[in-house]
Amino acid sequence: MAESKPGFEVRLANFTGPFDLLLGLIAKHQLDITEVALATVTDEFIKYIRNLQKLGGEWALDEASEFLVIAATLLDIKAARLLPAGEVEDDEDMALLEARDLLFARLLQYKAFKHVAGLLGESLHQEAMRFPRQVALEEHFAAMLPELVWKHTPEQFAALAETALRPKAPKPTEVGLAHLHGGNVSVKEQAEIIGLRLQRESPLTFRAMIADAESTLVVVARFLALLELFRDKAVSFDQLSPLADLAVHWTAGGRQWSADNLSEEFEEQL
Amino acid sequence: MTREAPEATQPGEEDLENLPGGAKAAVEAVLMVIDQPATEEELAAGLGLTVEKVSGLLAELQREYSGYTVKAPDMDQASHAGFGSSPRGFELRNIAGGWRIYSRTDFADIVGKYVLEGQTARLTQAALETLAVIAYRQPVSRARVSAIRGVNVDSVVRTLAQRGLIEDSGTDPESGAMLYRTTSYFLERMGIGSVAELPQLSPHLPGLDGIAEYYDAEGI
Amino acid sequence: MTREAPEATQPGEEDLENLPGGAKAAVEAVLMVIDQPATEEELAAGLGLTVEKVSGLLAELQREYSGYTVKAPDMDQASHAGFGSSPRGFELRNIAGGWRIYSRTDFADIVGKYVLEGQTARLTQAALETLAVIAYRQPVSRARVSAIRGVNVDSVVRTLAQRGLIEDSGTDPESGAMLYRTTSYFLERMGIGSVAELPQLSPHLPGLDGIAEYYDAEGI
Repeated sequence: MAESKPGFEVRLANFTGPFDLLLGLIAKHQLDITEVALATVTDEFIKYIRNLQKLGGEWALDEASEFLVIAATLLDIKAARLLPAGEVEDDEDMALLEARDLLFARLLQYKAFKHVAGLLGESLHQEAMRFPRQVALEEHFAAMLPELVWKHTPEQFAALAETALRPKAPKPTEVGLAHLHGGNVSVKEQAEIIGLRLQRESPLTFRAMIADAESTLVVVARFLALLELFRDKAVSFDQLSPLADLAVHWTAGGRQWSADNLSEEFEEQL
Repeated sequence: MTREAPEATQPGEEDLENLPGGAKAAVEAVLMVIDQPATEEELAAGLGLTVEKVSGLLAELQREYSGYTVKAPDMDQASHAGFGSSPRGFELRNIAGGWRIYSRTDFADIVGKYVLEGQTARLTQAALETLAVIAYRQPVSRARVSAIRGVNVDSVVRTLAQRGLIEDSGTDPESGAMLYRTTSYFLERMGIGSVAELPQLSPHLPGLDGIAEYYDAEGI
Repeated sequence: MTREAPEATQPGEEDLENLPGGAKAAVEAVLMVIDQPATEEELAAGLGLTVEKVSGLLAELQREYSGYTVKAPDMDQASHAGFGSSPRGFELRNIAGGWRIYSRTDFADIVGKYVLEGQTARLTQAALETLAVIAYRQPVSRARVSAIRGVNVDSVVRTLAQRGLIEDSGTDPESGAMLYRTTSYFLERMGIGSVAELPQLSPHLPGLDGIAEYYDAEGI
């Protein structure tokens, strides 16, 4: 956020100050992400953006999309932080801890690029104050250029124009997107899978629920899906002792349940 | 030296003299990058100087570039007044009332050889496609052609203009961008009498309207 | 001064020295007509001089334009060796691997009035961040840039390509995805010689040793 404008300030029970500072504290582990009320931050941000729009600030959109990226990552981290934080007992816990660190790394990386983007912008601005000599060739030199070889008929030229003007076909990137992302993992999709599974057999341990997960992302998505289901009162948990297996009970009964009813929060794909 | 009262928004002579190299360097800075010759009046207006002052500076620069030792009346050290005794590789010429910097005529052979090195008689595919877009969508700005082609076309447009295939056609009243159209030399090479004789394109191709929306959305 | 043995067809240093201003002015003359940066090798080949000689002349010109008094070892009158103590309105810079004349920054406001074309609007924050990711991770696919930025970057990538700041760099042999890299125009606009001169990313990115592997493992 540029220095020229005040920027977004957060007012929470345990923190008041610029949003950037809040991120900095979380990054330095001086503030526990689980103690930050993200919902309050979001509400305040929406208020802040509305004010910007009222003032006719054109940066509102930029700042809003930036906030969304950070908030989504914070949410991911926060959810991952709710995992048992005790000793690492097996590969499965290890995988979950790594997932948490990677999410955190993703936030740091995003902030690093945001920072160098500012430096690039500054360089581009400084350089724009110099103008290169870029003049048309002096006439006597232009006259020396070899006579143009032109062998296009009007029809061939028209064909060329057709090619040039036709909207470009989507680049291969679009086609392969799903597998490039290592398979986009959708929290909603995973909620559907575990929802159906729990309706067939309840209770199930979390361990059993992720036994067939083909990647860490799927594990994280299923965990997030469970949190969502819990909030929607579709499941309940019990755990006999700390770090013991987590048993998940289906509590929605036979009533109409569909993953489509999940809150929009996790629309974004991991 | 008389001092003029420049308009409030103009840099003005006093401000210019505080910059490194002073008003003379400011004139030089402009001359080095302009493509079209500038008149003394244009230079004076842009710099916030009087025409007399600009005339004097131009004459001084012209002498310096040609290697005459300059003894400006208000300079103490003539030896430091600018270019010394040896002529530069460029010269300042006044052609039809406009001033521009050109490479020095003595080096015409060398420069000509350098320029011709690697020049081909054929247009590249990129140049041909750009020409096709301009021919069918003229008058059109460079930015629009870039949007259609998906790449920056600045240098290709320069080449086409240099080859006499396209030319300036005024500025877009809305955006102020320079517009381009094809020339009569282009028609000659195509063997047609007017652009109306170019073969019709398929009606399904997006016109400029579609591009315009897309382009405005990009905020370019 | 050592004299090189020029090829028979080249103008060669001896011929150049007979022209007013000598080899240095010849280099200057060529710099006046080029419309993109020229490398020392190109200048040497075009002028029939060695690369070392051209390097030396370019460095000398650069100093002269910036207003340092030049004392070239083979000149008798140092005070007449070239530009004197006051800086010119232009400067000679080595950018993106080539040499080119630019107007001096001090005169940006004044020159800007004459050079409307080529002045581009500032990039949005989204475009700058996308450009940063591509610059530091090139060659890189759109999908990977999206993953790092957390948003869809398709339209921003299109804009950057239209501006000539990035270009296609073939496809990834494994995924078949189109890869992007920055252009030499990007280096020009940044005023640097190569991407190696970009500010270091790592100080801003602590403890991220694992991140590359993460992306690789995910096949992004």
